[in-house]
Amino acid sequence: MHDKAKKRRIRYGMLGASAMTLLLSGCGPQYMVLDPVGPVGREELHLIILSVILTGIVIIPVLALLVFIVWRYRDKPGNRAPYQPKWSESRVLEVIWWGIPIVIVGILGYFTEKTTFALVRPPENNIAPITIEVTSLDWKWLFQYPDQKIATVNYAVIPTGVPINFVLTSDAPMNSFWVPRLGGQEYTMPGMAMRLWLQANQSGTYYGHGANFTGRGFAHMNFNVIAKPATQFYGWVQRVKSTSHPLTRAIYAQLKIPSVIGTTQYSSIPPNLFNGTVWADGGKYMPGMLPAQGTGSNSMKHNSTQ
Amino acid sequence: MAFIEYALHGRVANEEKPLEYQDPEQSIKILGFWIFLATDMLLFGCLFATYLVLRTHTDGGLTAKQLFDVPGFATETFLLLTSSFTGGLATLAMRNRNKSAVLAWIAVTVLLGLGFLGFEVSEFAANVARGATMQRSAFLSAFYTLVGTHGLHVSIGIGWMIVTWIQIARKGITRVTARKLFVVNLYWHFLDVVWVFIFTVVYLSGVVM
Amino acid sequence: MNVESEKVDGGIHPKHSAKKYIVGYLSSLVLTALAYTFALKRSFTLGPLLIVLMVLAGLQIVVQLYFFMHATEGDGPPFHLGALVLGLFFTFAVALMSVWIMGFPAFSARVS
Amino acid sequence: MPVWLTHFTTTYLMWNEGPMIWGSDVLILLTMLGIVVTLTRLRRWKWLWREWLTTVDHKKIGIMYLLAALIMMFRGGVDALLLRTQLAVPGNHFLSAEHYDQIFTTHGTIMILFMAMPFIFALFNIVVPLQIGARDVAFPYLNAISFWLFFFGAMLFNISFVFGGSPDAGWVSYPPLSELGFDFGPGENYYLLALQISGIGSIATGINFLVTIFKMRAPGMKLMRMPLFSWSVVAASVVIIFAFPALAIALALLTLDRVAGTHFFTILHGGDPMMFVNLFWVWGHPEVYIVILPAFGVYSEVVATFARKRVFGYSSMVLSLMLISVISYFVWAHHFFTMGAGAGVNTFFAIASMLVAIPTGVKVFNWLFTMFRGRIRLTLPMLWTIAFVPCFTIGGATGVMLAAAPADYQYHNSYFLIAHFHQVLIGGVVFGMLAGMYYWWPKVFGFMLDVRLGKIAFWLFNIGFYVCFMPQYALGFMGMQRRMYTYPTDMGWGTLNFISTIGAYIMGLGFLFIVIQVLYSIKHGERDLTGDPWDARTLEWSLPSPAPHYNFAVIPTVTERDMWWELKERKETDRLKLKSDMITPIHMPKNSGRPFLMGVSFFIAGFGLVFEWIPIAVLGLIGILLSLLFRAFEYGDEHTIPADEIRETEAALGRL
Repeated sequence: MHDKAKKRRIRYGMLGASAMTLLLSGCGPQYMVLDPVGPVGREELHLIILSVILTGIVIIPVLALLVFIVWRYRDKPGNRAPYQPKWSESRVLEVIWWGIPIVIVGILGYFTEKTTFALVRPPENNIAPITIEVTSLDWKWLFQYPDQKIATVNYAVIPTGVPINFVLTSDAPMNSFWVPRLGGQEYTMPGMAMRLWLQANQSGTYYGHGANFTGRGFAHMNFNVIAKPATQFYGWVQRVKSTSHPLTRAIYAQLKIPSVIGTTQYSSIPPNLFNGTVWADGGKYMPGMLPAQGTGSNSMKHNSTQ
Repeated sequence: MAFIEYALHGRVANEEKPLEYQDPEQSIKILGFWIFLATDMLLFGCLFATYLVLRTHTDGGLTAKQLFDVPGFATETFLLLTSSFTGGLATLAMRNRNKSAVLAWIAVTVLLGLGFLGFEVSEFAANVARGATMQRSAFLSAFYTLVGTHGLHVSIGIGWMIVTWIQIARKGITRVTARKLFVVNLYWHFLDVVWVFIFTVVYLSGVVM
Repeated sequence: MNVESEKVDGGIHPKHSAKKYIVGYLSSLVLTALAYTFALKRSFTLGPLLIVLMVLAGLQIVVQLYFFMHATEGDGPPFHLGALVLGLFFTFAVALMSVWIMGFPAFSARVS
Repeated sequence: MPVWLTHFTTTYLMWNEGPMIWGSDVLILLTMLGIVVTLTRLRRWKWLWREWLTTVDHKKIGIMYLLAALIMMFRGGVDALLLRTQLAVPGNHFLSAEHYDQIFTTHGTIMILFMAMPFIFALFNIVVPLQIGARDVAFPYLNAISFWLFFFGAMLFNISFVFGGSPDAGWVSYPPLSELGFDFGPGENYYLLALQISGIGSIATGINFLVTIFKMRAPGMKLMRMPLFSWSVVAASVVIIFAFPALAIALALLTLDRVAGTHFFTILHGGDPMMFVNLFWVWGHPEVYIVILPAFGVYSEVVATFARKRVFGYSSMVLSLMLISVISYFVWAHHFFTMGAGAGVNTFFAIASMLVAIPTGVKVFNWLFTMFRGRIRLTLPMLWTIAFVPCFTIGGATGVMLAAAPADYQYHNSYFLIAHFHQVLIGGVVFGMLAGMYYWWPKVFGFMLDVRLGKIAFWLFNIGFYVCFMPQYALGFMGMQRRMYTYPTDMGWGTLNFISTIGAYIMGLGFLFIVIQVLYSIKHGERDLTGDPWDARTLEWSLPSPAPHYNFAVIPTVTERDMWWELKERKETDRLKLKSDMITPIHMPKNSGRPFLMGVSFFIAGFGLVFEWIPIAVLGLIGILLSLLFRAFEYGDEHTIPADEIRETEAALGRL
């Protein structure tokens, strides 16, 4: 009887452990965060796993102790467990449970610091990155490729194995740019141009979505990031250049009007559209934004200052 | 007297202490007010934070340097510092049980406060005449809100002083009116402290930067 | 005992002197004058000047608290001083840390 | 129909918005009508005014807070079920995007500000004066004002649903989404003004209880002899008085933007939307500690009582409360790690956030070791406390995971985050408040709550909780964002969402059982004649249940921690026994109608400002000013209870 219960407990324990491993190793691409395809997401996953293990050091004893104590010291006639109503101090015990969390926080804090600073830098140093300027609009995403001089709406194509320098802003309520399988998100904010390094080492189509609520159409603000080998990527750029219409300021003004639309691409982009937008929406007050980036004839009329 | 004294187990009034603290109920109210001041300090702290962040966001409008008029805010500072002093003299007179001096010093304080407000209003009016309205830029929104909130506090302080004046005139100096006077003066000195930071952080820094 | 109706003016009581107030007033005037002089004459370069101005303002707090607000007096333990110190600490923390956060210290690195 | 009426019904009553609004309109009208008719038929108007609306008695104010909190829990819970119903299956059309947005906004706002806050204030009011041996709080009149400001703030917020439209920019209401350019409706104004009004009340409550505890403890009750619940109130009050001003400023500046045309947080003219986010969380993060700290206090009381054992490590319990309240002030930026303020900022706030886990973890171990070598009775308050430990520990652990800034990039605004904060806020705060409610219920009302119904409620609520929120962690890893009113089929989120919705309904059922339990027990509950039904430890249990109006006929002199328990152990309870000649007349604060009228004035002023109907706003402001003026000239706001009356009361209670 007792033996059986014990066996069952062990079996459940093993089941739990394997479930945990399965969860952490990523049970398929559905669990996007646990199944990263690039170095940034992988680094974040490592931190996630580390934090699970470290917090587990506290959680598991707490749960075990709770079950044990509540069972052993329950108020039942004939319970012969010791009863010491005045026992309420123990220097040794207190040192243990002030100490262990301090050590855990120390370790996790150290790795947090390391990863935080690492993610500010490009994931690979010896490959020239590609810059993509992302603007969140109501309720769509505009991707501009300043070097390739093309633009897309609601999808982006990137080369595999190349660090992507996403520069993020918003020309509408703030949103958050998140492609879970590539890595963590960052806010897109009016008047700011924030940088987010991501990289895909594997071809595929990756789900992305705005993560910060922006109103009625927010639920439909999804986009795909399509990773392709570099050669195919450049082929795609050429195709866009030769088959699409240019993005004009008039079209941009149209895009700014709140609506939910599908995907499009544009063969060219107006000069300084991105920087001008950031500058006019408040970028001029940010350190490091150069006046030349947005002023002059390129700045949009509705954003002019007087 | 009050239920609080009984709650405090009949601790009797202590003649050794300054008048406003002699009665336990009154000293509890004074402590409550001190804590309120700590809260109010945070309120101003947040306004200062906002001002500091938006200080340069002038949107092509007038900047701090162009806007501030040194003799103007120097006069305001002098008036407010002096009123803080005369307010203190009212407390002193209260502790010396000199009712007519109390009334006189409160009146002087109120007049100085009104003078301060007068200068501030005319400063704001002059700014607005130059096109520097609250709606013009984030800097101006933050400036008017910070300085205006202080001005609003001063106005409330003036009204409160008047109400206290009436009560002391009618009731004389009792432990209750002594506490009321002490508390309104705490408020008044606190506003002086806030002003010191306004002229340091807003005006002087604005002029030198 | 009914404090509400009891008048306490007149009678014998220790006489408080105006000395403290006059000292307080004069020191606040001096501190202010110093601040204005330093600022308008640009006695220091900008950074140190701002620090000096803040120190002078800090001294003004002490002057008001000690000479006018009688912060050291009171009934029972000085809970009010605790509240004030904590309040000042949080006030400066909020203001300075907001400036730190909202200054986006990493921003310039990110745009270049 | 005349044009003005059509205009009125469409603009303000929103009659073209469909059956949900019509239903609510009718329901609210019927409820109001029902209340009026019942009160009139029972001739209870005068009673209502005299006994409740004008009361300054902390016990009655506590009861009103409790009632309000439970009603708001119902409202917020209905919101939650509507949200979960919409999300049960992919591509659902149960709610429109607009309604979904409004409902999640009101759900969050109500649960934090109009459910959790009044719930903790209910316990503050009910427990603190009794526990520290005082007859009332330091400022009873101000206490009444606080309640009515909360109440009318909550009313203002709640009428938005049927008059003019609810706010829909989320409970955090980030600009520029909440600015005029993107949000024209009055809903956002409702949010700003209702929170402002109740926030003023909260600050006053914080000051009030700090002074009460500092100044009104019974003789001999040194701070280090104080029960831990009162200590938790100190900690929470400290956080309240230093955090709420930030909310007041954030709301005021956004209100100025919307009403006066300023540019604090707008996109153009130099406004900086992120400054609102910054200010909001300067308040927002301490706010969660404001609501959790009193819950910690409750657990400490409950654990010691039902393990029949001294609290383990009293001093480190106090130290950790204080540490939490100070550190909680330096973690706010972890709500916007992804704002990219820089690696330095993120690292600082990440580590500060993790630091909070240290004192919190210490508390958990101390609770466990309070039970160790005790005798644990599984009463309702204890059940909720035991259930709290695993729930909160896991929630706290996911909190530490979230604090690791780079990992947060992957959790932020996903369902992982949703699951985390519901786990700490439900597993921590709601469990704690319910434990507190069950624990002090007999003290407040004089009767016990039915155990069988309570246990059903407990199990339903707990099982429902895990069924509802565990899948949401997984959904977060699957990349599901918060605040999406619908999601496509091909994401594979359907099954887990459906399970989660089932869990939500089980929790709803659990709440229903709590209501049934209360209603049933009013009639059938066992009366508490001893005043000490739990064989408890602290001073409030030495009083009859419910305590008389003046609490203590004679204020006891405290000689040790847990004095009531120690006296019982040593069979010395006679030391607290009254003798006829010890009783002297007691002065108590007089009732006043002004706090209520002041609340009404605030409501009118707020309502006027919502629609920018300036004459109405001015009318309200005049009302506020008049109440302040009348108060300034008020002398003699106390009345005396003669000694004989006290003797009679005590004799009737069998105490003399």
